[in-house]
Amino acid sequence: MDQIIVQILNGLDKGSAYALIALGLTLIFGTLGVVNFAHGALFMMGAFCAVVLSRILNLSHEVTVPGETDFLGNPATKDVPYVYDWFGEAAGASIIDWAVPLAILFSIPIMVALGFAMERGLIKHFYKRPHADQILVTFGLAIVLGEVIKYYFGANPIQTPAPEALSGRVDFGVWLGYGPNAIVYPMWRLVYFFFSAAIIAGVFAFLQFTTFGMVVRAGMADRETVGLLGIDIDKRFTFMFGLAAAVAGLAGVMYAPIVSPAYTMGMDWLVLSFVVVVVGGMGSLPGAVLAGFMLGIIESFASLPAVVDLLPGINQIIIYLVAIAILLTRPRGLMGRKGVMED
Amino acid sequence: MTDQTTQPSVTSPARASKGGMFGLSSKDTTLLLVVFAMVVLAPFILNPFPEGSGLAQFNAGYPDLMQRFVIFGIFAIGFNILFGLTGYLSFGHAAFLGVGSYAAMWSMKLFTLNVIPGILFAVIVAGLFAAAVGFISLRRSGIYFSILTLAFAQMSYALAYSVLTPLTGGETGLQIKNTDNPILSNIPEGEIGRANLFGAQMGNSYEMAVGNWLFTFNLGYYIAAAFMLVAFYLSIRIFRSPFGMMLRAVKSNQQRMNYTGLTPKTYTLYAFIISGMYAGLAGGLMVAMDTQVGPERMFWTASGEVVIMTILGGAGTLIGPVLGAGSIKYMENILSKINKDVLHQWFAFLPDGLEDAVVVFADIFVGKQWHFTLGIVFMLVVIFLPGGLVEGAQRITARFSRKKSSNNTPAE
Amino acid sequence: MSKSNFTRRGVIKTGALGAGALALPQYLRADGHAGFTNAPGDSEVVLGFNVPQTGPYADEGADELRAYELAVEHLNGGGDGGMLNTFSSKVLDGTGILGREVKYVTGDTQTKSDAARASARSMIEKDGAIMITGGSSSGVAVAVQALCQEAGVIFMAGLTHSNDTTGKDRKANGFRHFFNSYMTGAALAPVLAAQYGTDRKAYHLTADYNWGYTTEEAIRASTEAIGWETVNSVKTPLTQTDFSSYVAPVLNSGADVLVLNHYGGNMINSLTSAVQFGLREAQANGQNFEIVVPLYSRLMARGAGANVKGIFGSTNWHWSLQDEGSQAFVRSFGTKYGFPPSQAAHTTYVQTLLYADAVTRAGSFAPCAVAEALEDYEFDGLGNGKTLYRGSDHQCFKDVLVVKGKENPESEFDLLEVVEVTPVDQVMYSPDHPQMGGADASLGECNNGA
Amino acid sequence: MTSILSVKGVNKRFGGLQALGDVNLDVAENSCHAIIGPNGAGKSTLLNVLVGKLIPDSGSVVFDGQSVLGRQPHEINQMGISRVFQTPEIFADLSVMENMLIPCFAKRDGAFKMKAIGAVFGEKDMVQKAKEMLSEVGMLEKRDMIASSMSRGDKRRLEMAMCLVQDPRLLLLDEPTAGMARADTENTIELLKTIRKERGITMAIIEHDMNVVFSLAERITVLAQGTPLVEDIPDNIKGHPKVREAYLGEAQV
Repeated sequence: MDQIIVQILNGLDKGSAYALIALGLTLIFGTLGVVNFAHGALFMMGAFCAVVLSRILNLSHEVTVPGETDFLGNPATKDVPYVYDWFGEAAGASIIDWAVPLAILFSIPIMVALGFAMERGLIKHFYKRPHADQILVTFGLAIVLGEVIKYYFGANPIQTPAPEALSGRVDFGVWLGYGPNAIVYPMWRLVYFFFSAAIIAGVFAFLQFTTFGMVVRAGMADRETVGLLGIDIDKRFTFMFGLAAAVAGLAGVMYAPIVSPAYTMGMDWLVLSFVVVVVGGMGSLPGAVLAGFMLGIIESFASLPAVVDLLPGINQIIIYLVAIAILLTRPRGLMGRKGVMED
Repeated sequence: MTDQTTQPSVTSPARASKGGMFGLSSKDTTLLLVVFAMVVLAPFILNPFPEGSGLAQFNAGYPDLMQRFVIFGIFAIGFNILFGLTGYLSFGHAAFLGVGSYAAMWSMKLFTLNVIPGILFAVIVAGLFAAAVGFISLRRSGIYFSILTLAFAQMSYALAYSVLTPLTGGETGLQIKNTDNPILSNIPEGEIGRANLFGAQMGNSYEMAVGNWLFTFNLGYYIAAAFMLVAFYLSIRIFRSPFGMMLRAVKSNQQRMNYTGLTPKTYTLYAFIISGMYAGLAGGLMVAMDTQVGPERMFWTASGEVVIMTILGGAGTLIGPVLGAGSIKYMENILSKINKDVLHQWFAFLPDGLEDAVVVFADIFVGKQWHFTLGIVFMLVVIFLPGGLVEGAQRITARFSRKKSSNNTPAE
Repeated sequence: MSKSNFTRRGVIKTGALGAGALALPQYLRADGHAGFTNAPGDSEVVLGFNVPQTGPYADEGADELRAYELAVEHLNGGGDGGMLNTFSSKVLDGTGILGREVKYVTGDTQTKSDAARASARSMIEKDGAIMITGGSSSGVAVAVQALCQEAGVIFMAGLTHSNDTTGKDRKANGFRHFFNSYMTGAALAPVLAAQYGTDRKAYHLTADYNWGYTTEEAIRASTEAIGWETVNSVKTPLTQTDFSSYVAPVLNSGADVLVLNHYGGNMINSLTSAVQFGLREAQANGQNFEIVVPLYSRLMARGAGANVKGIFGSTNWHWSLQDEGSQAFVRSFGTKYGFPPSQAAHTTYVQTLLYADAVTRAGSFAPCAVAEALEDYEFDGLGNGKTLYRGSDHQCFKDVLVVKGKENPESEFDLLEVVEVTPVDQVMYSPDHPQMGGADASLGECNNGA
Repeated sequence: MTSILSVKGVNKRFGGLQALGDVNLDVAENSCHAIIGPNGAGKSTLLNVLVGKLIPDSGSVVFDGQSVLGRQPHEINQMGISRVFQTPEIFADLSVMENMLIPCFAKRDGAFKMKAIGAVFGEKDMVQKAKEMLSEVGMLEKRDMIASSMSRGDKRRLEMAMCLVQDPRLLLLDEPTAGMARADTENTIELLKTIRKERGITMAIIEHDMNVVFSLAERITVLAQGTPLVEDIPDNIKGHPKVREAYLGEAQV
């Protein structure tokens, strides 16, 4: 039983990443009707925001260490981060330690700006173009973003740890009435889950309770009518693109301590996030979230040793199997709207 | 080179029935002959620069790349029959290519090293697999269809990489080994068999040196090219046939098809199978030319690549997919080999400081950054040439002939 | 007129060009006197460096390329000569190979066997490369090795650790300097026994592909031989990034050691998950829970950061080694690039030197002659101590380094420390060892091409 | 007169809504039968039942002695029922000629035939047939145009021609003049009259516009709330009190 609870937690964790990415994707083609193959790249950019911030905080100047030599026999030097100079060593160290949470603030303007730039500079010219063209141009963009990251950061994954205070573990079992150490779960993963849940709730609340959100929802349902009402839906859609980019970026920032950022992660996530969105049903935000969590949990269970022993290889294909089963039994995924990208 | 799009201006009865050969209209015949000439003369066309010169780096007239051009051309032509005509975007076509490759490989390992049975076997197995996948996936349309095909392909890849290792060789793939002794080929004990056509090996080449130029005529290439020409010819026939018209009707209006007494799903399924068989043919040829198959051939990026080849060249046009396939394979094989050393050679004539600056800048686009150029090319083409490379070619022709090409509507 | 399987472009490119212009059209005569693929002309010889430049192992590929460029420089007499000065064989004198200047071409394997073969074929068919080397995965190594066998050129493997490369997939034209899964197991087990005792229960997480299989097999065999019990082994997809669902069940499985048969990003992420789940601080069966990473690379250690501290594994070479050869190499590499070389850089550098040396000793570029010169060749001074290139499977036998993550690294390159140098005798095995393909495995005939 | 289409006791519910309640209807061979009724009367539901898009909960629909229930739309078309839509459903990306050829092939080759090699325009008799039909509707010179580039009236005309070229036994028309300008409407009425006269095709028209109905129909069924109210010749329908009652609220038709 405790194993099952742990796997549910793992699934929820994985699922929240799926859900956040799928949410952004759905926002984009629900509102703009654009298939965004660069969305995985946005997630990757978010994760690299965390890397960049931690690099910035670690910016150092060299200090020669007397009496020591480096591997070539030259006098050894030591790097001292500027933040140490400015805030003192203890405070400086803890600022560096909290780089990932700080990157949340750092990433929002960057991701929103990136989203705006993408929409205004590129995507808006593709609203009336066939989906195939949208795929090609956004795929091209995804490659370019990936290569830029590779150029500056290399291809090797970059360890981006969570703050010391949040990298411990929570004895989760005690909360549920188990004995101590029955279910021990990494704290950062719980943080990730609650963070994601908050973002998802925030996006839904925003769409539900603000006038802006209502217009956007109306636009998702019927773009022409809203346009006829004389509302400048385009501007709002630009904003939505920024929002979607920010959501993907935040998902990436917070995911960095869980899976070390590498430039390939954009492509790694691209296909999965599309599967999640489609399983959830095109154009349905709740569907995207539901599918994300569902697939996350199913994937976690499929990797249990007992399951893999029984069906070797099931962990390799489970997501796709489930996707096929759902799409064959429910023509438009879990909660898809009729007529969205069906032709 | 101009291309005939799916637009009707070129299919008026008068022009269609007169003047052509092989049952094609005169315009289609011209296209076929141009393609034929280019394919036959490829060893010359692709090697414009003399050996040893700095620009020889850009020569593509060596067997492996020429083979890849025509093989991926076949793959893209087949994909275009499905996507270009019916509009159904399969995101898992690489699975058929991979399955075809494995089938051909096993035929060579067990049965005979002659490539013909292997290729036939590849086409048949890929066709059957496509029939099964298509039958299920075509229960849905639009992006739901795309994701279903993607799911099947990804499962094929994942299983081939891991649990199916005994059948597929897993990560290391399958090669002909010295322990393989196909029942119909007499391989001396301990020798590694080679793919052949009635004894002639695929690697056989005939080299011709003209001045400083060296041209290679490779048997494998010409065999693959012959298959490609047949595949191309068949695709023209399909485009112009009642079946092809029905496929375009599928893209245009399925509801009307239904109420006209037709079954769009059946037509699409057959298009899917045909296009799967083309993929199988490409897969079989890959094994015939280079006896090796690995599971990455079925990864989603490989499926994505053929989608991109088709769109880049011009979906729904006859020659577009071939152009798209050629340009992507060219970039992959030529750009990636340009390293800093080569750049320094090229720009050695510049003053030192300038040379370094130019090399550093140029290096962003080649060598290990060749993907960057690829991404930029995708974006530029789709932004400025909505109909793909074919539209670019059409614009150039139109400019040269100073003729307003009123009928050259974008290919999509 | 020439009929050939692979072209002899090397000749026309470097030698026959001047005369080539005489007759139009002139049919190139296969340099019948040479009788092998891509026989070089009199002034130049072209080597093909085929490394991953895109994809997850691109950084490793970049380091390999650096080493190749350095090796070429040294062979052509440039730089400080590096390990040429410490190499036990003294036939290389800085005048290229057999008096021909060494040129090279590069290509991108993309860590995909198709792309790697395409790139290698282009080097052979277009650029006239006489030898292909490089790579950062066993799938690519096996695929390219098979190609080189077919084409009749020598393949000097880069970083490939799977038993298969010189095991069941060994080829007469292919050579591997890097160590393999079996050696890792054999070297690691005694150290593990000494550190963690013999009463241990191991849980394996294994990458679900060939290299993972051979590594798990080797580690299981050698740890079970010292008395460990294997309680479970779970295969993880190569494409997995979040390993939480694989790591979570480990703690309550009754195991007290986790073996991560993962490489590259897989290992970085699985180790991160394992640390996050507290395995390093956990107790099981009354002992401290331990993690083992059979194959280490510096890039992996760097990617995993602080998580590797104190974790045991094995490596082919490490720049902190104090022997003359290693020091010479580190010095010239560090001077040129500003940081110490990785094991991938080392093995590719050494392979290039060994090839050049074998050609020189054989007095010929013909692959079969080169192979003969390499077979059962014993050498020293290249950083791994006394080394044997065994003739029966073309595998190098040398000491294996057991390393562990350094507790207090001084720089981003100083992440591993050598715990023990396992002598070569301990990692020896017979060529027909069951893990190596058994009695069926054979090199086949060497192929000169043409 | 024999009836070619016979609907008996058809019921269809959507959730709580009774869309069709016990509908009985007979369309006589070689007649023009109109079905009228206010919005929501069930006209479209009935039409969808006739063409196989909807399956009724109960009742029977017999065409030419064979039940159509449970058959797919394309099978029903192959039985001889063609449908003209409210907004023209044509192959917008194809040329006019190709639009015509597709139904020709469908008629000759059935629901599916693999003819992947011969050229479309090599089929002389098909081309001839399509041309004849096009000239009959006065569109021959537009045969090379892309269908989507034509006026709405031409699209309607094309769709009609596509149905007619199949020589249907029964032509179903769904508000053939909806949204048309006056002149276009008149033209369409003329066209339909000509077709009726010259080809003798049985027609069933669902229509809103009384003007159209009274100038074409030989018999009229009035549908209200899913149930046939009356069925009679046009002259009797005009002044029928029940009809007025049903149309109350949307008087000026």
